[in-house]
Amino acid sequence: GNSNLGNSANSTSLRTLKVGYMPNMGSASALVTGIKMGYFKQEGLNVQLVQFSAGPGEIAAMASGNIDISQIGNGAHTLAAKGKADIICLDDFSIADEILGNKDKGVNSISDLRGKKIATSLGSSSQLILDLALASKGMTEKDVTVVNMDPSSAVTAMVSGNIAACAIWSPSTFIVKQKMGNKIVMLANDTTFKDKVSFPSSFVVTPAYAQKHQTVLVKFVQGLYKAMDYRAGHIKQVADWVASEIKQDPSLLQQDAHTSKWLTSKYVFDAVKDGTLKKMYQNQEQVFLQQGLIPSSVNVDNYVLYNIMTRAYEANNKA
Amino acid sequence: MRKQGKLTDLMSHVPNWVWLLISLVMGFMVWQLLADTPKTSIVFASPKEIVLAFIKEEKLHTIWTNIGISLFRVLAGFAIGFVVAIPIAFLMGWYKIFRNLVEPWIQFIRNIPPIAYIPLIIAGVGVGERAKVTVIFIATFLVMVVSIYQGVRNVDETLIKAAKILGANNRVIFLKVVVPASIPFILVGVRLGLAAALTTLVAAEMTGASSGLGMMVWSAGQYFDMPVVLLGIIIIGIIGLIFEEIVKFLERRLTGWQETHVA
Amino acid sequence: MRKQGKLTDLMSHVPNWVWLLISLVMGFMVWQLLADTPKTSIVFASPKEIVLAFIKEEKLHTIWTNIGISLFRVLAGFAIGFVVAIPIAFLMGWYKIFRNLVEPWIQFIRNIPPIAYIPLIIAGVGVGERAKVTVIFIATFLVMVVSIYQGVRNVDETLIKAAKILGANNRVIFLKVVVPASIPFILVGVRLGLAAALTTLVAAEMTGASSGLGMMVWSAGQYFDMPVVLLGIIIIGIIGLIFEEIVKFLERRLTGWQETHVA
Amino acid sequence: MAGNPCSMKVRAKVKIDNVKKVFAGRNGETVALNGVNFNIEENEFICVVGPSGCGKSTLLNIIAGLEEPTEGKVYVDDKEVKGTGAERGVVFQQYALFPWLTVRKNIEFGLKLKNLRQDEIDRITKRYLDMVDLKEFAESYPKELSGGMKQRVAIARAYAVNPKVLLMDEPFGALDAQSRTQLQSELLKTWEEERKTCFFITHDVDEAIILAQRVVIMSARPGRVKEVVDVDITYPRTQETKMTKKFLELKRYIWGNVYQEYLAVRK
Amino acid sequence: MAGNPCSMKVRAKVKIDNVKKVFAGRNGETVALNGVNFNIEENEFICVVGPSGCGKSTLLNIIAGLEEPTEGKVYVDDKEVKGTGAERGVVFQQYALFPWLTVRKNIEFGLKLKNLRQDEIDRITKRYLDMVDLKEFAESYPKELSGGMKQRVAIARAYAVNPKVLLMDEPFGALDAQSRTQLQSELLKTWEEERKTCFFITHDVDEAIILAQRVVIMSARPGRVKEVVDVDITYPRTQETKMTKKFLELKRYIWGNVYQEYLAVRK
Ligand SMILES: Nc1ncnc2c1ncn2[C@@H]1O[C@H](COP(=O)(O)OP(=O)(O)OP(=O)(O)O)[C@@H](O)[C@H]1O
Ligand SMILES: Nc1ncnc2c1ncn2[C@@H]1O[C@H](COP(=O)(O)OP(=O)(O)OP(=O)(O)O)[C@@H](O)[C@H]1O
Ligand SMILES: [Mg+2]
Ligand SMILES: [Mg+2]
Repeated sequence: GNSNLGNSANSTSLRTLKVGYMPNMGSASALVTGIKMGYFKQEGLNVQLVQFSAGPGEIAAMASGNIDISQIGNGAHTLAAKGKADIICLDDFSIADEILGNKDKGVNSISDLRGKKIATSLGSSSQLILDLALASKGMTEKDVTVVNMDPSSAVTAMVSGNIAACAIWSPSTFIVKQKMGNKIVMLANDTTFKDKVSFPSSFVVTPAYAQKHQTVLVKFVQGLYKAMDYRAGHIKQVADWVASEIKQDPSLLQQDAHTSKWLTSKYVFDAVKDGTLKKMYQNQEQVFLQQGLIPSSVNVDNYVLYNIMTRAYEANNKA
Repeated sequence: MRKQGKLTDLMSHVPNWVWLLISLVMGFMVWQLLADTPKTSIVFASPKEIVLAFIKEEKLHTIWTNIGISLFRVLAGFAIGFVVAIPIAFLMGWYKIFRNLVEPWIQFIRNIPPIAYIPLIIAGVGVGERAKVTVIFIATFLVMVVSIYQGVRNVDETLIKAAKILGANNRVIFLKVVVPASIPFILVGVRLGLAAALTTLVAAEMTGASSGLGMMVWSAGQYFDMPVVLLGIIIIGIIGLIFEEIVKFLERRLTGWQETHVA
Repeated sequence: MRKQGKLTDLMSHVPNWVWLLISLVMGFMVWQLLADTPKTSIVFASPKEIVLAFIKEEKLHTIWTNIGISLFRVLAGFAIGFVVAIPIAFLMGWYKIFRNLVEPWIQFIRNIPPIAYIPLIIAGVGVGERAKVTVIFIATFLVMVVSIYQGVRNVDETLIKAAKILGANNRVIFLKVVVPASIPFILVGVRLGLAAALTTLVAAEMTGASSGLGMMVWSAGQYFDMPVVLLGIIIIGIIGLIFEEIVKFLERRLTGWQETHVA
Repeated sequence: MAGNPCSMKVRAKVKIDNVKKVFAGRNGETVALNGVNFNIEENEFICVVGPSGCGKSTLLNIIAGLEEPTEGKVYVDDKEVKGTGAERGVVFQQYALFPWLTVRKNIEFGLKLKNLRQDEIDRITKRYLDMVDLKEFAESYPKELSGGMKQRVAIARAYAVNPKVLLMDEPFGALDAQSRTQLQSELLKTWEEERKTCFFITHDVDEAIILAQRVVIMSARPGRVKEVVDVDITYPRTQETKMTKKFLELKRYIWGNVYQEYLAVRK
Repeated sequence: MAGNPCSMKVRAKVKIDNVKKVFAGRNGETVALNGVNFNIEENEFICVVGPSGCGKSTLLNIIAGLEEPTEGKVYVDDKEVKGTGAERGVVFQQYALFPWLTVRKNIEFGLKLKNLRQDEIDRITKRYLDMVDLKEFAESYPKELSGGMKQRVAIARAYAVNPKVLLMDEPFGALDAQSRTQLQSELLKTWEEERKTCFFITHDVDEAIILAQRVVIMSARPGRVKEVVDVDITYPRTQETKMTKKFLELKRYIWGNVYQEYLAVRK
């Protein structure tokens, strides 16, 4: 019966949903596409975007009821594992993180990192990749000097030769490559370790909200699915839309378009059905546990709302 | 002015704006130098690039909107901070109990990086304009209350006695004696308060803004768009200079009575 | 102390530490309340969680290292800022030419968010300890120079005259008259300078730190590890309170001569 | 008008009851006053003389309610003094002008607090500006005045609010001999008309005798009342009174008395 | 010792040459001094009297080098005055003590700048603490002193550095009659011994005559020199001198003269 409602929605008043996001392709693309293409309207939803520059603010806004739904990156999934948020849909996988070395400083391979000064943003997925890369050559952070920096600061530090390598993410990675050209060697990125970790970004709500607004959330995910499917085929166009939404140079976002693995609704549905989704979130939780970010292991079924993802897919494909 | 040698005597007759000009020219020269030095050129866009960034048509309108909205946030936060700081500082100076209860918290909070309490503000007042104004309010209030409180404590006891003798109650003493006598400290508070408002702008606009100068600087920084970052910094700096001129104007009006040794 | 009613008279005999205690208890209650309210509990870890975060063995050692290194950065940056601010403020107050050349830049720079000039610092002084100390130095210097300059301008002309008559040269006038006469303003500068040092700590430790409180708060924030974030904030706040006690102690020693109406 | 004080029902306007004042400084305590007892009768003009640092200003501050006695009490109209009151006006030894107000605004300060009509305020201000000869400087700030001019503003400001009891701390100290004479006459005339209770500190024995009904001689620190001398010279008094035999006798007596105190200070 | 001034080679120590001073206030200009001309001879003691606000303090500030004349010049030892100089000491009308220094430290301030040995400093400080009777208060801060005590500290501070020319602005204004007499005698004695050039502002005609070789009478604003009266009373002078016929004559003459000025101010 969902489709009826969806089709008639443009005539009646729309239900407003406020969604928090951050101004980059990975976070904004599906939402912006859904709005541009009218997919949310079709489901009777008026999605309003609220921009945040950092995750903590987004989560606080959601918890206090100022926004309904958040699009979150890898780090914020700790909250889900702590029972403070429920995942309603997987959006994409980030492949933005890279470890870049400066050949002039004698870094040509991962082994060369020993004893070198490496900038990363502590607590980021890039740091995780760095740790994995070091581990692959039998090192830990103790064998190098890891210094904390914002990716944009790391650009300056690389270019001015203050550090030998950095583990950062886009768009700063592009800028380093662009400024330093063939001095730079890419040592590892997210895909290098994709069997060990993946960095999903997801849509989450508070558990209380999930309880109360099941049907609305299903409709939201329906719109989202359509947007994801469109995005998968029109990434260049989507990048331009995002650029105008966040008032940024479109060429930068075109580069950003290659920093995520864009998923389709079918992929998500299949992943739910065959258990890969569960496995992926379990892997993520294991990493959190190893890092001491969550006190104990919890069942991911407690915070991943498979039924919303399946119901939405079924509703879309019935019509 | 102090008595000085011949040369300095001559120089002191050069009008102020000439010095400002010299100062500006020197600044431009340093800037161009930084933009030409390989080591720093990466962060220092040249003046030309910035002008280009400014006149890029599509941005022109955005920039004015950004300036407008940020100015509103800064002024609103500052104004509330000022209006609250004055009576709080007074009560702290006047009533020991109030001071004992309030002071530790003011001292505690004023050391916390704004960036750290942003989630709390969002949880408390949401993500609308109120959140941004609140962040700026807190930052400016804390700076102003510290300096105005020192001013209140420093008021010459005899003047308060004189006012009491003439029949002034606490309200009158506060408004007609403590406030005017604390003007120099209030001016320090206002200056630093305005500076705090502007330096907190980036943090304030991290509470879910999609426009504003702080946001502009921050997101351009994410994409290493240095001309826009510097453009934003220069605009913020110029706003600061304009504020300073206003403060100076008020200062001249308010402290004409003062015996000072500076010209 | 002002004359007050019976009740307040009675209350003014309660020793200071009792008020501090009451103030603390009130603070704890508000905190526990926030931790228990669903709306805010997500950002407010309960006191218990924080204590747990603190005593987690593996962290214990790290925390002390973090405190140590951050304290060093804060104190070094502040000390340099102080030592530089005093003569600069004096020269600004004394020599018009110097003021005209320097003032616009101080006013310009003091409005720039620290986070915005971090790339510049990295380009200029690299990623070592010097970078962190420099960020804190800039922040504290700007705050202190503004308030000390106001103090220098405010020195009673007659006292300078008296010193001159007794044979003092500019150096003596500065050290023996201007500095002691500006103590209240210097205290405002020191208070706000220390606060600026602590609030800039996070920004300073973004210039490539591998330890420190600011870094700890920031990286815990990346993972919403709120107990650690709050723990960091509380430690920074407590450091601030300790600084304040030191400043108060100095204040009592330095301003015993002053006629003030506050007990 | 210049009635004999004995014909009036005399009652204590101000009662100073065993007042002691100790200041706790960094270098031990200073006993400024000890066991001070005397009354100021209604409508009486009392002058206080005594060596520098003997506690005159301290006593005045206590009567004004600006300082609390360490021991003892002060009553005004049989009510214990607790803080300041509009019925007691003060001219401070060190002027205490508001530096951010012009001469006119300084004088108006107290008047504005009495909710008078503006034309009333203007009239009173004008009158006292005239009295102290500062019409031309009405719009000047204190920093633009000479020492004597500042003191005259302080006098005008205290007079303007018309308190019932006037407490004056060496009000004519910084004045040239002529302004001083002029203001003495002014004060005498006003007092003879209004019989305002006055407590007047001076270091000029002539001034004390010409003004006062009784002169209180204070002893060196710790300040006590050494002697109270009745000045039985009838009003109206003028500057010529200073030449009378009575006056000169009193002068010699008081001077000698104070001089002993002074020698006591010198040890 | 008490030689006749005529027997010495007299030369102008301080030459005041057509000095004019205009203050630009918010409410127009005030002409404080206009066409002031006179010399202070070497070793001479000059007293200045004149109505309040006539420019006495302004003139003193100009001689001290603390203010610049709008027109005209001042020479000390034939050198034009440009700024302050260690040879000219000043006692300010409003004390100008350093509030953050104790009485002792205030007095030592100028001595320390002269690179004296500490025991020398101690000796001098003790001497002047004694002179002004403040031994007991050596470690007190100015806020803990009475008005007269503050003034005595200011006097001791100026004396201690032993300048060649002493400029004093109503230095005894806040003192009780006894301290005043004592310090007058002290000053007279020192002057008779050392013949330090003195420029002394007072509003007490008696004081002017007992101290000065010449009394400068200034006219009402704008201040001019109205008359310079020679005081031909030989030294040593004592308090008894005040009873001599010569003294009383001079007193009447100067008083009358100043009184005219005073009436001029009153219009
Ligand atoms: N705030 C204070 N702290 C400590 N001692 C004080 C304070 N105020 C006054 N005193 C002391 O109390 C004594 C009396 O001072 P007071 O000002 O009453 O003297 P006074 O009689 O008015 O003298 P003068 O004629 O010089 O003005 C002095 O010895 C002084 O040192
Ligand atoms: N800073 C100033 N600005 C403007 N006017 C001033 C200033 N200082 C003094 N005057 C004016 O100059 C005149 C002379 O002042 P001065 O202080 O020299 O008088 P004085 O003779 O010392 O008087 P007194 O005996 O009252 O101390 C006064 O009319 C005063 O108003
Ligand atoms: Mg006194
Ligand atoms: Mg004078």
